[in-house]
Amino acid sequence: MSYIPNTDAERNQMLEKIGVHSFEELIQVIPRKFRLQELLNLSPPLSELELTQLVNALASKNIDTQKFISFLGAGVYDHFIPAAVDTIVSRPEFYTAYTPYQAEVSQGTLQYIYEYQTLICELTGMGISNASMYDGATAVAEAILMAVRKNHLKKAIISSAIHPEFIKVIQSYTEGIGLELVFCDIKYGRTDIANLADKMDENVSSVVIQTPNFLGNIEAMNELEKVVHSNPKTLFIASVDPVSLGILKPPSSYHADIVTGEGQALGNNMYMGGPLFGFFATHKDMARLMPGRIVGATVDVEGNRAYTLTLQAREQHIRREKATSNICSNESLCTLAATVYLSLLGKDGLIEVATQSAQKAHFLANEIASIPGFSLCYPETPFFKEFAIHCPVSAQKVIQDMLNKHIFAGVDLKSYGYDENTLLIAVTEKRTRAELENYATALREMNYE
Amino acid sequence: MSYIPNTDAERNQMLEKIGVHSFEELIQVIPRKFRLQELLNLSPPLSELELTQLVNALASKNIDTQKFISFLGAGVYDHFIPAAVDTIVSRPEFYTAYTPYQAEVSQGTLQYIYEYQTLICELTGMGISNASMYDGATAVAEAILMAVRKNHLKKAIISSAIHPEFIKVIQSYTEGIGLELVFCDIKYGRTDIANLADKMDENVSSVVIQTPNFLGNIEAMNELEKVVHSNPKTLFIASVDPVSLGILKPPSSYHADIVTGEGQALGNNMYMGGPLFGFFATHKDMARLMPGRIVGATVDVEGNRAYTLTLQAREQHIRREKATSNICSNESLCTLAATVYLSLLGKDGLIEVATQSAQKAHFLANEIASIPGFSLCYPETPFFKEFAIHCPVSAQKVIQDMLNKHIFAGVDLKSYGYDENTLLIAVTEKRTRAELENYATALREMNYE
Amino acid sequence: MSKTIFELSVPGRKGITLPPRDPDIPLNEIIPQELLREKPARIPELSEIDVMRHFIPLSQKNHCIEKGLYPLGSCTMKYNPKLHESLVRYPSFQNLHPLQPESTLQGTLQILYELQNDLAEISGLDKVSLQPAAGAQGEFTGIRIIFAYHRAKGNTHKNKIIIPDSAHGTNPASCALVGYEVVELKSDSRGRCDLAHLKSIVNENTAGFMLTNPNTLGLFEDQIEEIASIIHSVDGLMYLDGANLNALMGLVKPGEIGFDLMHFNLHKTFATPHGGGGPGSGPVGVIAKLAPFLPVPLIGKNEDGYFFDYSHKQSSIGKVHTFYGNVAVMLRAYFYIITLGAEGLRQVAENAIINANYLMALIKDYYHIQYPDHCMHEFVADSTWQKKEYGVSTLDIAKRLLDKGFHAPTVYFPLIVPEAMMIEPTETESKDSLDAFASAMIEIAQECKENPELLHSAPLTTPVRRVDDVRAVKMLDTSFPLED
Amino acid sequence: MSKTIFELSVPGRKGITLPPRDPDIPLNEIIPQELLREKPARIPELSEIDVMRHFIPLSQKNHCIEKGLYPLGSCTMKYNPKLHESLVRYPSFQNLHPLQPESTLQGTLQILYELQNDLAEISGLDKVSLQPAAGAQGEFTGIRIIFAYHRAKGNTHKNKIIIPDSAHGTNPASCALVGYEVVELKSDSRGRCDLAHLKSIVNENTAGFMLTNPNTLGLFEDQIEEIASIIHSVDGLMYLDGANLNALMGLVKPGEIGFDLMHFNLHKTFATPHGGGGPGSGPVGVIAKLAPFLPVPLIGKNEDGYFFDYSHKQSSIGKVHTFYGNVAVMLRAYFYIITLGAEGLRQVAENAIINANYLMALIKDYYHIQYPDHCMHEFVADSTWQKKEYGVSTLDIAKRLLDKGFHAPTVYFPLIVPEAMMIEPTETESKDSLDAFASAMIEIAQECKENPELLHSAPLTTPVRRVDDVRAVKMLDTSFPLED
Repeated sequence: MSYIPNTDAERNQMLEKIGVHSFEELIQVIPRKFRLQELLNLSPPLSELELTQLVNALASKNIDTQKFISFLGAGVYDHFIPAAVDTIVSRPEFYTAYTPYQAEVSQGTLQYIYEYQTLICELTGMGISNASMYDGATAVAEAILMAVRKNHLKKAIISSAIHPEFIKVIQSYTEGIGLELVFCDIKYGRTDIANLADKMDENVSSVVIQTPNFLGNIEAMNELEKVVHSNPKTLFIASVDPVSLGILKPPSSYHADIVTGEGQALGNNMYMGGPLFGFFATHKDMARLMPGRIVGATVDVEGNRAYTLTLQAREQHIRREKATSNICSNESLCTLAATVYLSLLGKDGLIEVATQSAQKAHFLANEIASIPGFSLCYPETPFFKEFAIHCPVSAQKVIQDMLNKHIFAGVDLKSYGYDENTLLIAVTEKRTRAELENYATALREMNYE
Repeated sequence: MSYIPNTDAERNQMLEKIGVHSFEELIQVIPRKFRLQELLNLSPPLSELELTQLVNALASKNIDTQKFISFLGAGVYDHFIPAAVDTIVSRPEFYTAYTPYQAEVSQGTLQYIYEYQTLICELTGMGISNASMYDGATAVAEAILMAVRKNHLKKAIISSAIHPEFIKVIQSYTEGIGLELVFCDIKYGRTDIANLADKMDENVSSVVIQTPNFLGNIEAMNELEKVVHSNPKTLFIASVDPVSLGILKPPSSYHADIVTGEGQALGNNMYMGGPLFGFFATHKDMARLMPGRIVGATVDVEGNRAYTLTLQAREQHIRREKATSNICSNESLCTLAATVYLSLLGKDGLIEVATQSAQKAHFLANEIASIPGFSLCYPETPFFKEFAIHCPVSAQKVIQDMLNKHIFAGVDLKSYGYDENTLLIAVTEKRTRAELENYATALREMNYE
Repeated sequence: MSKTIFELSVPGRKGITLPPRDPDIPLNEIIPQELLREKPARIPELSEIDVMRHFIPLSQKNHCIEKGLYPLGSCTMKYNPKLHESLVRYPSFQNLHPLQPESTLQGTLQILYELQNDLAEISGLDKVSLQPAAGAQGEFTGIRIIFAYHRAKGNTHKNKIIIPDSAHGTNPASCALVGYEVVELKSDSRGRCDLAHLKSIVNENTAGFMLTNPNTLGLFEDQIEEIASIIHSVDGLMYLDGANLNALMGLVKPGEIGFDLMHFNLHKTFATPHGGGGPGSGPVGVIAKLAPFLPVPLIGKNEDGYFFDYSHKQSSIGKVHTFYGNVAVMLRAYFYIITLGAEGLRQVAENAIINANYLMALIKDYYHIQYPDHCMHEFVADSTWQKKEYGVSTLDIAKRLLDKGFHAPTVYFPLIVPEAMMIEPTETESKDSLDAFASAMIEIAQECKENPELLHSAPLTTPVRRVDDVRAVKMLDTSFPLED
Repeated sequence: MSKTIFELSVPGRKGITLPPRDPDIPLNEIIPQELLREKPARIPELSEIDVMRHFIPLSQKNHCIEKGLYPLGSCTMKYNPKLHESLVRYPSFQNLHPLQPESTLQGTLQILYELQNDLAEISGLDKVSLQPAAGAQGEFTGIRIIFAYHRAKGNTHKNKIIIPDSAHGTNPASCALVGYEVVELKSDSRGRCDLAHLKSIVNENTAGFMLTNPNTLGLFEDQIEEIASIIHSVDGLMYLDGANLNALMGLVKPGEIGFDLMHFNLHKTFATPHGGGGPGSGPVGVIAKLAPFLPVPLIGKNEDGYFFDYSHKQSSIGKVHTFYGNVAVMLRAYFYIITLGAEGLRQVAENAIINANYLMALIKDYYHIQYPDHCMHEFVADSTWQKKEYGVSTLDIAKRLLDKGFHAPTVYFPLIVPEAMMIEPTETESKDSLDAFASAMIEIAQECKENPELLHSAPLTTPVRRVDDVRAVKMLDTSFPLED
């Protein structure tokens, strides 16, 4: 199936109009020795029926989270997604559209981005949101770069409790420009405030804290902020779980300067980790320093409300090497999913998702803590929907044993530099009480002790 | 999830505007003793998440034809359906629309029905098609009734080789009005022409022949027609597989007067047998006798081409007990699927589907006939994509044994009055050569002999 | 306007390719040449992008629930939940053949079994067949059951069914299809059955009575007990046209107020989509003594699981569908019932009734309402004031509503109300939506005064302007003229 | 215009319900009160029908591929096959967590492994990472690899990347993000790199050269061999911006004409949808000596199956995405490649080139074309004639095209052509479609003569008229003002 509509007859008519006798005449400009004489070495073409059969076979080699019960998190979460989200997102009018540069025929896209920006502002309490970043990691990396644009300082302090993969991405994004990265210690599963205070100095451009952090724990943002802003030039960058903002204090309340986060949990499928989307919000007076697209409301020549891409002078297609970022394609359709998702949930629905996730996580944590040999890593530290446990055997063994019971038990933290017996468990509102109890029972019956 | 938008506050405002204090005041007119005092005895309401979980569990109790390889036919066929069909059919603009009575805001529906009617006319060679009937069975039953309206004769001859379920529906539809049904014998798997000639007389309103018939065999329509039209008043009713018309002679070529058939094979999923749709076409001069809706092209007040429901004076909502049928809702969305399907296939595609189905069916028939103990029931009779075999053991046993090999082997014809060793096997273009060979190998390895 | 797919065809284009032929046997070696088509059918040739660029813009020319109110009386155009569309597309539902072994169909069979029971509970009847493919076929099936019942009793003289003059057109048509003579019952000044007239026409030839309740005026037939008693006194059967069941769910059980059988419209009451005119589904419910006549098979349950139950096939009226009816529609109805539960279904009825009364209250000063009692889920206004004063007809008003983004009500029905506009908002419309519709109606009433010409020329903003129906009949252009 | 979702909100409405809380533990017993939000976020409250009635009509205000031609130069707006959308939604793809055991991800891993290999084969490069989430991130990743390569070699003095003046804006922006200084290369009178200028700016500080080929004028850089030789002579690396790979597939392998690394745009070349601005996917391919620097993990294969390969993590630049990039986009690209095969991909390039040249031939008498050679997959026309004679700008012409049902070309780019209109039809447009677009362009050329005022006031028929961008900047209204 080639998806090329033109027939050979049409092709010949077109070549005639062009004034050539063959296609080859059109590419004479390509040096002959560079022109491929043979076909590419790819598998033979498939009809749609054959493709379907092949994909059925391949898909059956995956075991997904509808088949096995999942307690995996670490940045990507198995929240319930109303079917109505895909009804909207799967409309060709949305998904085959281009970036809305021609505002007059892109009001659909522009308006939902404006609505998305409003939702992000409301969740975070910030003054302005952009139209999205690639993911939570690049969002926070770009926040660090933005802070440098603001204060021209050359050091960033990163809490060691943020997502380890975020750290790797931050390193990729900041190494070239020579930014110094300083890491702040963890204590009781949260950023060590005293250690942060020790590391603060006049050269700190920004401090990055994630809450809930990688371990699921809720950071003491109020206290941290006081330390950060002990240097009035230093920007306080928060990376937050948007679902948590249904019940947790908004970043504006603790005076965050830039708020970022991973948005997947808002109505987007996991897809083995992508697409994700990063959200990015800040104070309105820093709008011109922001990376990424921004939609603004305006009017058309008849005075009717209309939307358009605005502040484009910051962007790469105008400003080239002086742009605030190189980002061009972002994750627009994912923000549409988030906008539809939040519209369906509404005020109470988001609270409910956050509340039930927290309730169920705490219920499971209690159950597990009561199993001989198991304990919570940070029993005194508040957490949201995810928590780390200490197992009597390696997390890897627990994961494998639970897999045999058709449960994805959690994330093994060994590769992230934690003790090999540490398991990170995430619980969303989708997990039923029976599933939680089954989890605990299964662990108990392992009789590791 | 109630899908009721109004909140309690709005409900109260509305009751106030109505001028009542409570909902109960609105239904005072219902005698008190008839008003239910208790809730209905139904299972408790489910959230969307719970419904999804329940349906996942129920769906897993089915074994579908993607899991087991299907050779089932008998009126419903497992042809390949391009994904693009559902892209169109799943658009709310099509599936949540009502019957297109208000033409000005229903041109989408009206135009596709007009296109569908054209496709049916072209496939069958007839002059006019309606907008659909419920299924192939009711289409042929209504054809018989239409013949009576035409010639006022009170006897119909039905080939015993038509689908047995069609016969049951014909009986339901004709019993009340006292039509005499006469059944014509089968010989070599086809309608016995001599027997038909014996039964023909001046009172025969119509003769019904299906081709390919229930046994998959292609009827000798040219010869049959001569017998039917030996009475010039008698109408020749054909029920045909639309896919077969990709390669078989159109009913107009053998002077059919009314052409009906089951349309599911044209781009509609099987869904355990419904929705199906019946198509119905006839000579244009009999348009006013037709059952069902018809779309016609016309113009609007500005002279632009437009479509509308036409000849409505035949229909129940205008003509009431004198209507040509009681049909109101038909199977509109199924005809949209058929229209999109045929548009994608095109001229060559339909030929290809028909040809490959026939080729693969004949290949399998040959393979099976070479297995000791197995034989074709009608080795001398031409068939299209379906054929009956004689097994050395009961068809039921073969079906059960093949089920263990994850194959739906075919339809047991015992309950339809055939020998218990008779198995009806259908093959579509979806079956791969490997699947056909596996089928034969599996049968052979049963070693029934 | 859009070109047809035939005008877009280009020889050689393909919207799909199949795998190579394997085996590739020459056709005329397997099918005699004289049976083969000589000239290919002129199916249009388009690429996939051509097909999309045809049908997607075409779809946008339709009104649909997602664009705005669809106040069609008796049609119950409620919102169709999107989750149901997603669930019904599970491969394990879509790809089932009707003749698979029952052991491989247990999920779907369980759903149908439970749906049978739920409909029985909702209706207060004893047994339900899901087989009829639409409401009118449900009526036909029900009347066939009445026929079978009387024949079984030897009541061969019973050849008449009584139907009120306010009834849907399908009712008399369905009776005629079964071979019954229809006797029309008048409505009284309250918009209900005229009891005196009923008594005068009931006799030993009366096979049954077919009633819509609430009736098409949106009024509850409050004399139902007496009506049933009259009909039952001559061994007639009481048939309920279930088109308006939306008003009764959880409030009243038809089986408890005198009805012996009824049909359900799953595509009205139970939120399955109308599909631009189908597929619907019209299950039939009956009291115990009529159960032997239901179509075969029903869905049964025993220790081995769920099965197709043909046990009453000797007494059954037989079949009305090749297989088991419109299963995909039934699945959606089941999802709906199980999502709402008893309290939810009652809320549906309550809110449908409140919405209708609210809307009536909003517009009653602007349009004549012949029966201004509190209504159930719908009411009938009319344009007699506008017609008389300004020469504006219901058709004009209906077309003008299209300009304002709404669908028109059901018009010129019921027949007993001149210039009728039968309005049913359903419970899925919000107060805002009703307010907006009422505003449009009131604006139009004003326009009738100020600019009747505008009304005659409406609609002005729709994809096409007012369509010439007369010409359509005269020309009878029902298929595109293909050329070679 | 449409209200925003915030204006449609009604307190208490719900678009979804969750199961009852179980367990139901008071929140402040599990999370300290002082961490809890005091005032709920003002997420709008709508029912499902409200949400549908908002977003479905909103969608209809967009242009999209299914409505008509999208001739955006360099953006490669080709048709997105519908089957891919259906396959990618299989639950077994959608519901995979990135940290599941590899044994449970074998289907998706196999696809990604094969996609890596297919992209390597198409590009003639040795190794591919799929991780970058978009084209610009692919560029960033590629430039980071150049940086890492030179650092590993101790080439600390190399701090400059050369980029032609016709390049996409992302190129210099990506270099800046890595910390490179950008040196701009002039184009010559043939619209290609000015070799003399190149020689004058290349020196030991040159870390690499970033080229789009075919370039943004749609012209093949036919001096590529000499360019590569100049750059390689100073140990610079040749980077290909793969935005225009659609013109080369199956015709030329970038790795064989001197490029050391490149990025791919799966959402351009491989028919994955643009999504209104993403998600895209920007894999990076490199020659063997650069492979150690690719992001981790790659997808590997051994006797146990497919796995995440971190074996080069010491030399790797690290990560550019939290997990593995935009997997759902990759799946679609794999479906595309495997459906088309080698012959199909070559046909894509051929037809893209033929379509562009045909369109150029149709309009070249009506619009000035600065570089009128045969083009590859796109060409640049301009409105200098219209501007000079009638005062009509490219912007006016672009807006007028919207009135005629087409999207506008990429305008005012490349920067080296005044009043540029960069036109890329792609291979999925049919001759009819190109003819229609050309007719519209020619009509507009006529309108410029006859009625320039019409052009200034265009568009006239779009959902909104010409939008005031200046006001948008001035007001900076970027979120709806919520009230309590």
